[in-house]
Amino acid sequence: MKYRLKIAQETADVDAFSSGSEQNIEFIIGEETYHVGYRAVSNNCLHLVVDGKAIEAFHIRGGHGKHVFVNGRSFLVEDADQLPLRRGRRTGIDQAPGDVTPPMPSVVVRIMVEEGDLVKKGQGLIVVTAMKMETTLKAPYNGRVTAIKTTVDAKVAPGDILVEIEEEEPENE
Amino acid sequence: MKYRLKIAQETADVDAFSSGSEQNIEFIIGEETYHVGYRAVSNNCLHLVVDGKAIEAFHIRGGHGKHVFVNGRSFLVEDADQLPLRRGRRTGIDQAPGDVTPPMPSVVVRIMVEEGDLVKKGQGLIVVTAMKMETTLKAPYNGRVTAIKTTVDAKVAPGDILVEIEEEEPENE
Amino acid sequence: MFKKILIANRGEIAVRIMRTCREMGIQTVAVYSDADAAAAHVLEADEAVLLGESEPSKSYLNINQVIIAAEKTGAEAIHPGYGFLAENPDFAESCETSGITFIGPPSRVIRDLGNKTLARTMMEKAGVPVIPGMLEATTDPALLYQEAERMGYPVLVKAVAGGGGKGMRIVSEQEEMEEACLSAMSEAEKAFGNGSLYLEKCVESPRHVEFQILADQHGNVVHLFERECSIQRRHQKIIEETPSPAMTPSLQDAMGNAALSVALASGYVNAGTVEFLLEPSGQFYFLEVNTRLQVEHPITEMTTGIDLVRLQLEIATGKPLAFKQQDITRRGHAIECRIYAEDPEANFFPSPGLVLLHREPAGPGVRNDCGIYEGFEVPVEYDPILGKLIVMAGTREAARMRMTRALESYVILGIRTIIPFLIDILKSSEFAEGNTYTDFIDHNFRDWTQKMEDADLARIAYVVDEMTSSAKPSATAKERGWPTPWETLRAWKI
Amino acid sequence: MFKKILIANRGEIAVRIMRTCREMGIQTVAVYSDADAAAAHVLEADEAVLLGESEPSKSYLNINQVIIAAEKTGAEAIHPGYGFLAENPDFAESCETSGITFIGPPSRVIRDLGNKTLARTMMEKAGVPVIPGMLEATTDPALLYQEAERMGYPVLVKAVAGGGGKGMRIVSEQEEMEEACLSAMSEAEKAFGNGSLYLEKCVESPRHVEFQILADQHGNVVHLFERECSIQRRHQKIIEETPSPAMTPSLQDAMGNAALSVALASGYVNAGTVEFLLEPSGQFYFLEVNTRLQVEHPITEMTTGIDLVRLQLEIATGKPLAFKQQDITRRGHAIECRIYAEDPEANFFPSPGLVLLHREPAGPGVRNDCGIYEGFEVPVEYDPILGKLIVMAGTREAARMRMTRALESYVILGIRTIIPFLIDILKSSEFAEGNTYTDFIDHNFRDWTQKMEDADLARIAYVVDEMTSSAKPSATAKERGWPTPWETLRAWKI
Repeated sequence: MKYRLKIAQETADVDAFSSGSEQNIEFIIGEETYHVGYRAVSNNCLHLVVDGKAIEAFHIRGGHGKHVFVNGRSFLVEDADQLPLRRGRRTGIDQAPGDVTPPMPSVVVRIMVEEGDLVKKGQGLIVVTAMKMETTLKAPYNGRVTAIKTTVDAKVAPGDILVEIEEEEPENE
Repeated sequence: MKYRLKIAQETADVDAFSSGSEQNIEFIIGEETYHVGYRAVSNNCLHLVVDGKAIEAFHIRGGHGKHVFVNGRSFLVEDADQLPLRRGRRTGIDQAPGDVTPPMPSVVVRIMVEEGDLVKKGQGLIVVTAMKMETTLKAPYNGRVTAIKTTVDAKVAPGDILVEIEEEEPENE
Repeated sequence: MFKKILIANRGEIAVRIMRTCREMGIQTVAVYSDADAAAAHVLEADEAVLLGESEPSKSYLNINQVIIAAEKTGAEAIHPGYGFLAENPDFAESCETSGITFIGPPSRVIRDLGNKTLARTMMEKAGVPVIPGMLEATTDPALLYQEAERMGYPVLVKAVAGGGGKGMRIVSEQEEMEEACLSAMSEAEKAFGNGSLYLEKCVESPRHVEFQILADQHGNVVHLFERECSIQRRHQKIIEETPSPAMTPSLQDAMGNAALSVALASGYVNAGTVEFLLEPSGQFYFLEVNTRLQVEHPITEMTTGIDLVRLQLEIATGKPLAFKQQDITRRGHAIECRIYAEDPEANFFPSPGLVLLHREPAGPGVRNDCGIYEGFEVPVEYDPILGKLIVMAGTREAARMRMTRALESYVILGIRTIIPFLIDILKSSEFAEGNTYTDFIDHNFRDWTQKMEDADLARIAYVVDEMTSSAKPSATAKERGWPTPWETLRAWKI
Repeated sequence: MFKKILIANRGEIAVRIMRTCREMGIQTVAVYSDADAAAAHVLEADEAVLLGESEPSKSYLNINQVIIAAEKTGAEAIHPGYGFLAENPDFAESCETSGITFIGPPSRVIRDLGNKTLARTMMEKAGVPVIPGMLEATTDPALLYQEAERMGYPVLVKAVAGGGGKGMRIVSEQEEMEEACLSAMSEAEKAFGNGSLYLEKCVESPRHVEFQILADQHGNVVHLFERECSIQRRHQKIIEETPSPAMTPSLQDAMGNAALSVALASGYVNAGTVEFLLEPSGQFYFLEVNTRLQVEHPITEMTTGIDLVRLQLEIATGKPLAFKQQDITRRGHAIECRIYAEDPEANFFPSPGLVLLHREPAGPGVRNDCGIYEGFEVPVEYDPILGKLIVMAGTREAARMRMTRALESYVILGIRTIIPFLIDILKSSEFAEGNTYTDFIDHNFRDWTQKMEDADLARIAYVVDEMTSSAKPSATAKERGWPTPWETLRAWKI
């Protein structure tokens, strides 16, 4: 079986070979090879023995993939071949340079710029709040505000573009 | 809605009336009336407010009914109208006078009588073991052993008749 | 003792208070908002009263509604927990005038100590050392800029009515001052209904060390030793421990006595916490008094063996303290980690939503004060604290290892939490060595990112589940009868 | 310290030992039988080795297989837990000869103390009071009848290799003697491979009080105070507590010193427990030494703050005890309830099967040492102990209330447990008053039946679920991908 599995921004090719015996699978992920024994403990729990070391993995479907817990960490694992071609990504603030979009569902508290304003990279544009915590969304590059697409008290979610900025000196044109 | 619900040996008539408002039901069980508010917290958990007092009830289907937990106690609740007419009941040793049957899955350790023996009420007939605990199944009445239907080391379960005894002086004949 | 009390709070702290009530034979009344109809504290209570809409001002901060709920249910007393109305003197006063016992200090004491500048003046008089700073709060930004210039940067902007880092900003240079003041004012106005700010000189590399105090209605005052709460992010404590790695017997005496002076100077009654900053030199400064049960109270409970909520209730009924200072002993070492619903991979932005899977750590010396359960939707309206994981062991090192094990076995899927960040802190040599200062995170974990070593293991688990799930269909949230996370975030547009 | 150890046990005690190992950075190897491939201790370990078939003699009691597993995985030491091979001197000796550290006393000590009549003689010599009884064990029923006649009924039939009530019978009159001896012999033969029995005079209305001892390899011996384990059913402890309600300072000194004498007389090393019977008069008698970690060790851990497993490991590596008798203090009151899979409505017959739903109690001072999880099938082959619920609080009464709350919030559905029986004991005035004697159950709860007061609430829950389940189909065990209980009880005919 072949998969392309994406975690955060990293997509890796995964090849899984049933290695004859019933409860064993050999995995090749990128350059690494893993020998894996397994047992489904319950619908949401696997007992894996990976190269001799036992781990308990928990998993459940959600969003566009599966949430998987191993060794104290949880990951959203997505099948890259089944993802919509382009969609609003859940990213850190620096990672989607053109978008001024909130990282989580939140409420707009304050809009600090107006249409036509010149803004500098890193300048605060909009303050949003969720769970009593305020976060300032900042300008991703120097530019001019061409549109403000939200209002104070609006409920906004990741993927919503709140401010459009025309880059002043685009590097790739 | 009407139900006849059996717990242990007690069957009660249950009438449930939706009392207009959405999350409220009036119950009449036997002579008692209960005003019940409810919310399904999850698939296996209900938050009930019974006559003003909140309780958390857990439930899951199993066997011939639903296991229900309230106030630290669990009950097997069965719909008396849907029960098979006659079946091996899970009962205490004294409650099924004619049957010499184990209360739980277990293994026969020792058979202390032979066919043809006269036995007295309370006399030990067979010792079974489960989870490293031995229990002696005793004669339900004075009588004569007409058949021994098991062997040492046999795995036996509730409902299996292990010894047949012909009552010596049956009361109802 | 009371027959029935109302808990004017939600989540883990309301559950924790109710547990002690049940053990004392006291009936409990929960209050809740629309968003919390199936919250853990509602499930735990004997009765529950709906206060109103999810917005805190329309429910948990609505004094009238809370008082009415108490009167309607016949609750004799109200425990405010922490946050919400816990340090609101008007609320305490409303209880007093309604003949309901407020489980906390008298409204006058809350009012005095809640005014940070008045408290500073009071403590200076009582001989307790305080940090240089403004004695008057203001809503005039110009005055704040001027004071900052005079004091010299870095300065600390603080809300006069503040607490828990709300309305607080460190400002290291002039350019940041304007936005810092505006946003702190807005936050403080929202959180406490009072946007007044004041400035303090920034103490460099301090530890945050606080003392738990208990005072009865008969003038008896004791402290229950210190808690160190230096590990903070955005001025929010995330890890607390006791004893403080910096503590020495003489320092403990000095700070403990200062804490008792604070209690006596303010006429304190019930449980409270005196916060200090402790410099590497051993010099310490009074910061403020938190006039309520502290989030991190369990580490004191575990090391002293004292149930603080039980004592709060006993003190509120007028019972005198049954022990003196010298009767109180501390044993072992306890650590608490706060479990916040924040995404460590997205700048720690809050992560509300549906808890799809929840497996709690267990074992000797592990306590999880938890306000969520599998299937619960964590609302967007309230603090991101889901609960607190607390451990105790014989030594600091044993407690550190125990906490690491506990964190590594704590499964929460569906929402993001700071658990991986906590694990990395616990495992760091800086934490192991006890080098815990309030700039610990900035200094050691500024550029922290999620470790990806285990990503392949996660991919393996994904595939094994795919390959075995034909026989055993993987239950999705939907199949289990729950709405999906995006459906449950009421009225968000996507 | 060891890098890797093997835990030659299953269930809750194996899990508990592994937790301490993880906190000490020690790798763990689990062993398991066919029935236990997905047992909690297998999931907890770093590695797991299949020993063989489910029958204990073919797996957990198979000395060779266990030693081979340790050698194959490179485990330097073996922790035997309790039960199975824990008190088997041949096993300890096999470890010794294989160069594997046995985490427990030397085989010689286990052998001496395991021979109950030899132990009696040894203790008599050391000046420790013992109960009148036979000094020689026998498999000859005639000799036993004759001794019983001489001593006078009631007598106690005990297995010379026994423990935990196995092979033990109280016989109150001659007529019962034959069956009692035969069944005790068979049970002992099965459980310990030795059917020899001896008799003791029955002490009337005693308390069962035991002392935890610790001895290092350098001759240092301490005790960690007593545990009272009087609440027993069928000679199986079900509730334990510390301190004993009967304890006084002078009695504690006397019994503690006797416990130390026992340790010294036997050349004891590692953790052990000295069991006594305590008469209402204050007279006490040596019963036996359990040469291993005790089921009820957590109540000692909670009140002394000492991790006994950690100390067992340290002692096994030759580390001297870091404290003396006077350094050990006890605080508060702890109670343990054993959670047995037995049906209180069917004469407490064992109740193996699938755990359909499992919600553990939580909160301050609550510890659940648990060997099951939701979806686990409790095997028919092993002891019915699922785990132990332990609480600590400031006073006995607070601990009693805390345990009651914890038991009432412990949800186990699918198999039957003794929880409702435990709740009724905890709530009884006899228990509340501390009138705890070994005949407590017979005296107060002989005719106990399940309270049916809440049956209507259960009916209401049933109906509400039926009425609401159209929108939200109730997941049955089958739908959740599990086999039904009857399918999983391998090869039972029905």
